[in-house]
Amino acid sequence: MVDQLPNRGREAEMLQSMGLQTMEDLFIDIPADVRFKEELPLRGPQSEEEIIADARRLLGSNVDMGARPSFIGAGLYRNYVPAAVFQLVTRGEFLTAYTPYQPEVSQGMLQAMWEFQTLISELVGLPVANLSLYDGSTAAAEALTCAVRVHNRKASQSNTVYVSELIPPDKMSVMENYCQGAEIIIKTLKHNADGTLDLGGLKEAAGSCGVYLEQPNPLGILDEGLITVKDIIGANTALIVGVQPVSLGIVEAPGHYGADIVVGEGQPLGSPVTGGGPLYGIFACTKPYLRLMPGRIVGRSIDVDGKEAYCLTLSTREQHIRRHRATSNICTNETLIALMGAMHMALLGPDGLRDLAQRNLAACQRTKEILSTTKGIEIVHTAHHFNEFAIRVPGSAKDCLNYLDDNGIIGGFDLSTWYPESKDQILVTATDQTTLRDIEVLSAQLAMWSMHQGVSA
Amino acid sequence: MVDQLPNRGREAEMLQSMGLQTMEDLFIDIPADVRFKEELPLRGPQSEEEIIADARRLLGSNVDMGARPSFIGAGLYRNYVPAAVFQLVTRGEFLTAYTPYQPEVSQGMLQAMWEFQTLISELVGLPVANLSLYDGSTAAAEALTCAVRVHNRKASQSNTVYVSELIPPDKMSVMENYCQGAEIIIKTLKHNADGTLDLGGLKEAAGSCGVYLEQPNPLGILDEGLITVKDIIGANTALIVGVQPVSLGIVEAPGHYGADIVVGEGQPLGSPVTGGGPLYGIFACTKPYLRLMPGRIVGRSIDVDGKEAYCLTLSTREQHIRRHRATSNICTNETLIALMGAMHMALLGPDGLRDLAQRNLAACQRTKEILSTTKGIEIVHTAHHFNEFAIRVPGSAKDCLNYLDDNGIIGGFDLSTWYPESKDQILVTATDQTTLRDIEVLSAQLAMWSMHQGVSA
Amino acid sequence: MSHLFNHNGANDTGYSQPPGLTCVNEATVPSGLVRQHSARWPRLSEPEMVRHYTWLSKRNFGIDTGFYPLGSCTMKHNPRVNEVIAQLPGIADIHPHQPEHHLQGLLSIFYEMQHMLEICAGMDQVTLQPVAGAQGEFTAIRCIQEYFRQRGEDQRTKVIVPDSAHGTNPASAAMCGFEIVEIPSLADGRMDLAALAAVADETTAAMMITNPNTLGLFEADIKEASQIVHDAGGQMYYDGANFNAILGITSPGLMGFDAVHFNLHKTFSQPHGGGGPGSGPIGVKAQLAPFLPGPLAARRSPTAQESVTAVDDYWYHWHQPEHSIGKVQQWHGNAGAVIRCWAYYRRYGSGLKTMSEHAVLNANYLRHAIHREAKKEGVSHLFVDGAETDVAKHEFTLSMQPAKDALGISAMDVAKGLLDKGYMAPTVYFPLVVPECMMIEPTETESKDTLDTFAEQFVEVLQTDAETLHAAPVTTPVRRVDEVYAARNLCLRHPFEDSE
Amino acid sequence: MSHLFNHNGANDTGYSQPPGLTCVNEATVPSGLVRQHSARWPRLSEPEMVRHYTWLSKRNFGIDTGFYPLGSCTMKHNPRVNEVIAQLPGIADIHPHQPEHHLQGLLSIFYEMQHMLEICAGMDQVTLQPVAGAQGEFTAIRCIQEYFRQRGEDQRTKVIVPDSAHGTNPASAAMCGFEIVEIPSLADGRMDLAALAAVADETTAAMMITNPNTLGLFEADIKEASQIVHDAGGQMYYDGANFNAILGITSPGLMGFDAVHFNLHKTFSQPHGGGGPGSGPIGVKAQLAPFLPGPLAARRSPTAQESVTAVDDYWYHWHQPEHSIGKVQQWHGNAGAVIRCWAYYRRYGSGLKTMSEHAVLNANYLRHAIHREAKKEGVSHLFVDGAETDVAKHEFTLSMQPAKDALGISAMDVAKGLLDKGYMAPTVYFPLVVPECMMIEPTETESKDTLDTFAEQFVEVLQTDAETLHAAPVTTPVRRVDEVYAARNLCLRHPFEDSE
Ligand SMILES: Cc1ncc(COP(=O)(O)O)c(C=O)c1O
Ligand SMILES: Cc1ncc(COP(=O)(O)O)c(C=O)c1O
Repeated sequence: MVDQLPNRGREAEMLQSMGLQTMEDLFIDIPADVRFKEELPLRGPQSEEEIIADARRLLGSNVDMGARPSFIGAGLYRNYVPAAVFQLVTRGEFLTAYTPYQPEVSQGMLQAMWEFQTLISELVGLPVANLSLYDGSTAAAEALTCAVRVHNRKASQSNTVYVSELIPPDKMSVMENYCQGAEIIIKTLKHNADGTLDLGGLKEAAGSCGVYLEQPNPLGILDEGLITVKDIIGANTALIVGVQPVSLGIVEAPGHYGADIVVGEGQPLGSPVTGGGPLYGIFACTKPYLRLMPGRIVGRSIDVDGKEAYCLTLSTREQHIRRHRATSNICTNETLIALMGAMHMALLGPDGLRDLAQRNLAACQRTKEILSTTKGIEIVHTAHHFNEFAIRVPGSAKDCLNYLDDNGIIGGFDLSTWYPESKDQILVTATDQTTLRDIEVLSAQLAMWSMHQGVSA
Repeated sequence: MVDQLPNRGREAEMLQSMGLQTMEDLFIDIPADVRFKEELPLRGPQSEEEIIADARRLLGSNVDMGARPSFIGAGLYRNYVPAAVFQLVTRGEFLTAYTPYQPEVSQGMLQAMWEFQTLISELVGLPVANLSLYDGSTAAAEALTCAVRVHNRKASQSNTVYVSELIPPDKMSVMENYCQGAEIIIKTLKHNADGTLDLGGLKEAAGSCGVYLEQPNPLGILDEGLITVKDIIGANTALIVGVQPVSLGIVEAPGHYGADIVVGEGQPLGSPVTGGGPLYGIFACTKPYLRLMPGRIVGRSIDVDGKEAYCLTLSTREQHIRRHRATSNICTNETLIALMGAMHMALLGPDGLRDLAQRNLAACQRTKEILSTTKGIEIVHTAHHFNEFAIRVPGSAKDCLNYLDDNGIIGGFDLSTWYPESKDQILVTATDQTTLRDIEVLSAQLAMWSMHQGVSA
Repeated sequence: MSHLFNHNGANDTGYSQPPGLTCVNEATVPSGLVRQHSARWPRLSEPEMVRHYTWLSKRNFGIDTGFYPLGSCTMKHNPRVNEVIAQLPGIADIHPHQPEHHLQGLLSIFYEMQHMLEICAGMDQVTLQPVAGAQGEFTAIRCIQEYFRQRGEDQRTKVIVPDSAHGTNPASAAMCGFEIVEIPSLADGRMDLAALAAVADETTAAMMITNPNTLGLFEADIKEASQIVHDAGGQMYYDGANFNAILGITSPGLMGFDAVHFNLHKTFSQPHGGGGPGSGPIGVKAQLAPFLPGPLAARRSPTAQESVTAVDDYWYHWHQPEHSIGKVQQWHGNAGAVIRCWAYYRRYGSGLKTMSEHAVLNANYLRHAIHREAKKEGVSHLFVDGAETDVAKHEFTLSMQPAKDALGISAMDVAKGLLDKGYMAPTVYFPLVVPECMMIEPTETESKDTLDTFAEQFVEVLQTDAETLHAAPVTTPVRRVDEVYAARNLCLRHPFEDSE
Repeated sequence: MSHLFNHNGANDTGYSQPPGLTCVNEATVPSGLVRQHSARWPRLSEPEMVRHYTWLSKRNFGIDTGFYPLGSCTMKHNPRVNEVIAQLPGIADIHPHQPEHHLQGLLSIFYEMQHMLEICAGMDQVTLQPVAGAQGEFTAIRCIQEYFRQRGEDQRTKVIVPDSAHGTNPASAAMCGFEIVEIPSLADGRMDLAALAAVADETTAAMMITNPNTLGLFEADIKEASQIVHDAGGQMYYDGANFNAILGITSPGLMGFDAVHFNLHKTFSQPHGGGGPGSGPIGVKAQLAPFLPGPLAARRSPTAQESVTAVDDYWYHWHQPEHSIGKVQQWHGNAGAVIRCWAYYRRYGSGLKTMSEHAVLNANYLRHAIHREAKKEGVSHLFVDGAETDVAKHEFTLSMQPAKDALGISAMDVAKGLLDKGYMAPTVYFPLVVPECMMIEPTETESKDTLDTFAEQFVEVLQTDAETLHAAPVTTPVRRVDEVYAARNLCLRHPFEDSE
């Protein structure tokens, strides 16, 4: 640890120049009765080498998705991130900076985030985007409270929002935690048996503050019905659409079919899954929401010489100015991960994004084709899927996944975790990393599983 | 490959602006009879992802020294290189620069190399160092030709140099290739049975142009006799000492016992073994050799405002000015690896280097202690070793190493590769990465080997 | 200037993808959902992309660039080993929904971090789920809220914060639905116990405070404050942003707190380039533990079968607290950040106290050096300490009000002057209770030389004439940025319209 | 300024090491060899070290920083995937003396690279051992020397080089012991066949030449030249530094060469920051193959036992050429560089031709754009092409002699003016045959926009008054560096004496 403390060995000299004798003298203001009496009961310091060795051993015991055929997604997706992204984001000037409070020496990050805002804005088809929230779930949650702030006064169903019943419970829980303080009532929207939104039931939501839906939805379905939602709920109810950003390479941007706010988990663009974080939350909206939206925003401005310059703007919404009346409590956000997203987007360009989306779609489609002919396996929804879809297996999903795991396959996500009634359903995800061999191995083992379960050819 | 070519898709536009029609028009000056008729018979282009997958598969089939107990060294040594070194050396400004022909925009690398020269100069105890040669072997070879250039006029044995008989044949071969053009005769110096230099025989070398010895010598021995060599050979014969730089944390710098030139393989300071390259050759000397030495040198100067500035200097020795009369043909050298060396040295500081040397020495000593009590194993030389030493095994070294390999151990280096008569000797190397467990495993398997060879307890 | 959106090569992409899978029936999007116009993203080749972001980085100041004394932000050196560890196999490609036996390494690191933080904070249970300090605050206040709801104390609708508190404190409590009661500080910058006693009552859910406080002063009365709040039936919340001053010396637990958040990205050096990512674990006393968001990392002896994949003598598993408030992030928090901070912790281990000692040593030394240099140059009258104290903790405040009054030099002018000297400026105008405040936090990773030079340069800035300072900075990539213009002429994205 | 040797912390080290092994008898150095005074190295903590080298890097120009049109150096973008591959397991910790079955991956990559280079060069056998272009030259000339020795043609003591040759050509041949015969170029910059014919005789061992030549011109008469040399019994050596112009279009083999070196660090993008590392494989025709340095990578069908560790259908092994000259580097060459270049090759594969086409397209376009802009601004009279030609290849030369004569502006002045515009300057004063030469090589990885802007800026420099240009650069970290002062007041290391 000595190597991290430049003044080790200089303590006496420094203390003396202040007229102090010992390190203790620096802590005379801390009463004895709140002092630790002994050294912290923790392990001893380690050198870099020892730490790396331990990390290698511990992390090495985790099972990498890349080390075996893997079909788990359910909100986080392993797309390839080009080498240049990692190498640039770890440049010290980016890595070791903080919030650009002094714009004159932070133009690099500010411009990069302004460009990020533009990239996201173009991606989702809305004029305004902030420079990231914590993740997809908090972005969705903050969209709900934002919608209530904007629409509550005119809403016939005040303090009320509607959320798709398919939303995973973990995400719902985040929404509930974020909504409860403002006493927002969250009602759910039903879906048809084919996995699409029940547009009939949707009428109920008109007059509320907002509606939250996802495209593709949590079952991986591209639901054409969403393009009619805004017409049904009307101008005074916010249409909030949660997206998987990669899909927007080929799927219409929600801003183009009436979304007022678009949120999403940014991770599939630019970042690995990383055990579930750090991620970055996308948040974009139309102009009327601008002054009540959460998060930091960069504006293009000029310096005293009239030269193009960037700075944080609209800070009066934020906690450091507005304190308890702020539009959100967010301070530290996910800029560095958003920067990775920006770099990935910049590298891809529009055609690259389309290719990436197409690769995901094709991999999913191919998986569906093969599993649809796999003994005992049923594709649950006849629908257009983007990169994941539900299958029904003989026996329980849990047992089937365990069986696959025993055979070296991460088979997907047990849908009963989300929907307790779906005991025999697995959400199978394909990405750009899915190979034909992976699919064939999955299919073969699912066939074996079916056989074990007594399904005959 | 498209992603590497910014003007893909703009060919027509660019050609047109030049009044050309097709790419072919750019090659009208190449006669048809020297043209390829067909596409190169090579595999198709691959994407980054595919290349990484292939590299992972191919390189993954190599056996990493770190993945098993490993006692191979013999000139290249696996010391730990701190994380900061890799992350800083890959900064684009360093990584993608070339020789600093324009000093005004290359101050960073120039200063870093000037600092490198200082670090090396201090390390070896000589006033001048260049900013690297290709590797330890070419540095040694160029030291010989340099010594001849400097001393030939006054030498009684003109065109003659003396080299320790222990020098590995691969290194000797490099020396011979570099020396033959100047018609230099290389004679060898004998060693005593205990592995130290035969100081009596050395007298013969007085009057020659130079003497090349290593400390520690190729058998890992720290040979105290070397401190008397300069007295024996006299002022008009260059004493050239090859060093393992890490040893100089605790071993006297050759400049302090009369060396005129110090060379060495820089790799153990700052760089991994990397299959044997890239490495960097250390070359340092006293002032009289300065103007006839090989390689680039940075000098501290001033700019037109009198501000401290750095630039390449003494270029009149070099090929781009002196052409066929240059002191060396070297152009592209190993600056980036030398930079890693400088970074490692800067991080270590004098105490860190001492610790690192001590760790190597202690690991070697511990290995010796344990092997000296291992059944059937004999330590060949009763001597002070730095980080490697020779053992004698029952049967042949080759078979023994194969046996160890079958048991997951890289047991060392078969000394008969260098010294055909040493059929039963293995050079065993320990470094800072050697663990007690490694040594115990080696000892246990050597004991087993001895047993198989009929050595009884 | 390099403009991303000016790159419009005819080239397809800066990342050529492999062909990918083909399918029998061409994969399609429902016709009504086919994207009509592709995003107007730029088209760059890899060489252009690398150069653009390299260029941007060169216009950005980080700790690696120079001294970054941003108060309240603990901008310490980020050890490079952290990045090596984050790139080892077993983290980037780990999915939080993988089964426990796939995640033993991750779980054991989580467990170790929870345990370490519990010890450092003197708390009974830590969760690593919150992804930033503010989210930690929100999470802990939510737990407190549910705790009181369960006890039937619904009347506790208020949260007390000192006026010097960071903005996230009131914002987080308000987001939970609490009313904020702000209490003023004493003239010496410390907490006013009487004011606290006056407002603490049966409507008090919690008090939120940081110690050392935002002025860098240790609140010696903290146990009394805790007593007052506890007597009123409320809970004490510790804002851990200033943990760097006290690790191994004291703990919120010893001071009487019930809940605390950490800013791992500050205290434990997770690089949070440009504003994040962070990690904001919280620790709580036993009464609040059942309400924590789940899951937590837990361990027990392994079964025979489990011991095959166990990383050490334990079997690690997820554990759901009984009355959990649910989740605040959809997964397990910022696992990648936690692992870097684990590496950082391991470097110090039981020696974390040394780290804090050096943080405090450096802060006091710098404060002293600035006064010393100012006296030498005769400009001591241009500033006063933000608070009277013999020893500061890890940071200190200076009020530039005298300079403002005497010469018209504001804290912001001084800040901009420091940019011209090659420094990041200290935090300015926070805390709000100190007029023309500069808040200076050097951290333990700055050398004495750096501190001495900064003190000299700081004083040199004070000796600069007002006009020059108003015009500062002049050596930066751009000069003083017009923030009013930015707000009046909102330009939040590239105006494609103009450029077409 | 950040000075490494001013860092003299009391701190022990910037890298704290683990305790290490202890031994029963304390490990010692012989008493006469114990180091008496430790090296006066600086003492930096990790934070200080990181900041120092970050600071230095910011004072350095690389391709990532901007356009780097350094003629003859092929400063193309270094794809970032190369660095990823070099960091994969299986390369850093590989020892060249490990047994073959530990190195199947390395050997197979070596084999693939040898094979690819053989095809590109039209040669029969390639070795990857030389670690730079100059060493490749030396190695090939050594092989030629031994070839003739073996044939008893010891009288072949001369090597012919054109006067435009790179300095390494004569230097390498001289190092082998050959006498250098320099032949002048024609007025148009091309090789003088008559001059060649006049000198080629039974004393000729080889001719060394590059094609396209150092002026960027393709020598259309190259087969005739080969014929002349071969008729005289000599060997033809191809300097491959300019390979970037011809990959997949023509080859030294087709032109009649017997030996060739590659500069992989140029053509195949091995990053060679600050001057190296490089990789300088050579390829030779069958008659020279037995003399190559060993070992070479070879392959055959695996035995049953071998197939266990084989990476594909082959077993790879080292192979020693029959009459090998021995070694020029102690190990197998710069394996780490070869692997990066392998990654680069794989990106293009059979499409390498496209790469060369774009290199030539860019060079011609830039040449054209400079003339176009110069004409527009009326400064065409200030420079002339270094050689007359309709199409250049991957680079071209301009002579600034007219500017020098008319205005006193030298090539160096223009170069320094370009630094002020944010560019690396082209190569100046090489080749020596062009007066006031600027040698410009844009490479294929620069965009049309970059080329257009450079052309404009180049012409803007030409329009700058001489006085201003003499004073250039003014925007760089230091201004014009006094190289004479450096040579007269040699300061080649930190003068500790002064600072103590
Ligand atoms: C005193 C204090 N409290 C709380 C916070 C909020 O932490 P975070 O930014 O991690 O959300 C900060 C950080 O800026 C702080 O300085
Ligand atoms: C034409 C030419 N030949 C030979 C060389 C020597 O190559 P290297 O620098 O790799 O030794 C160079 C490189 O600078 C060159 O430009």
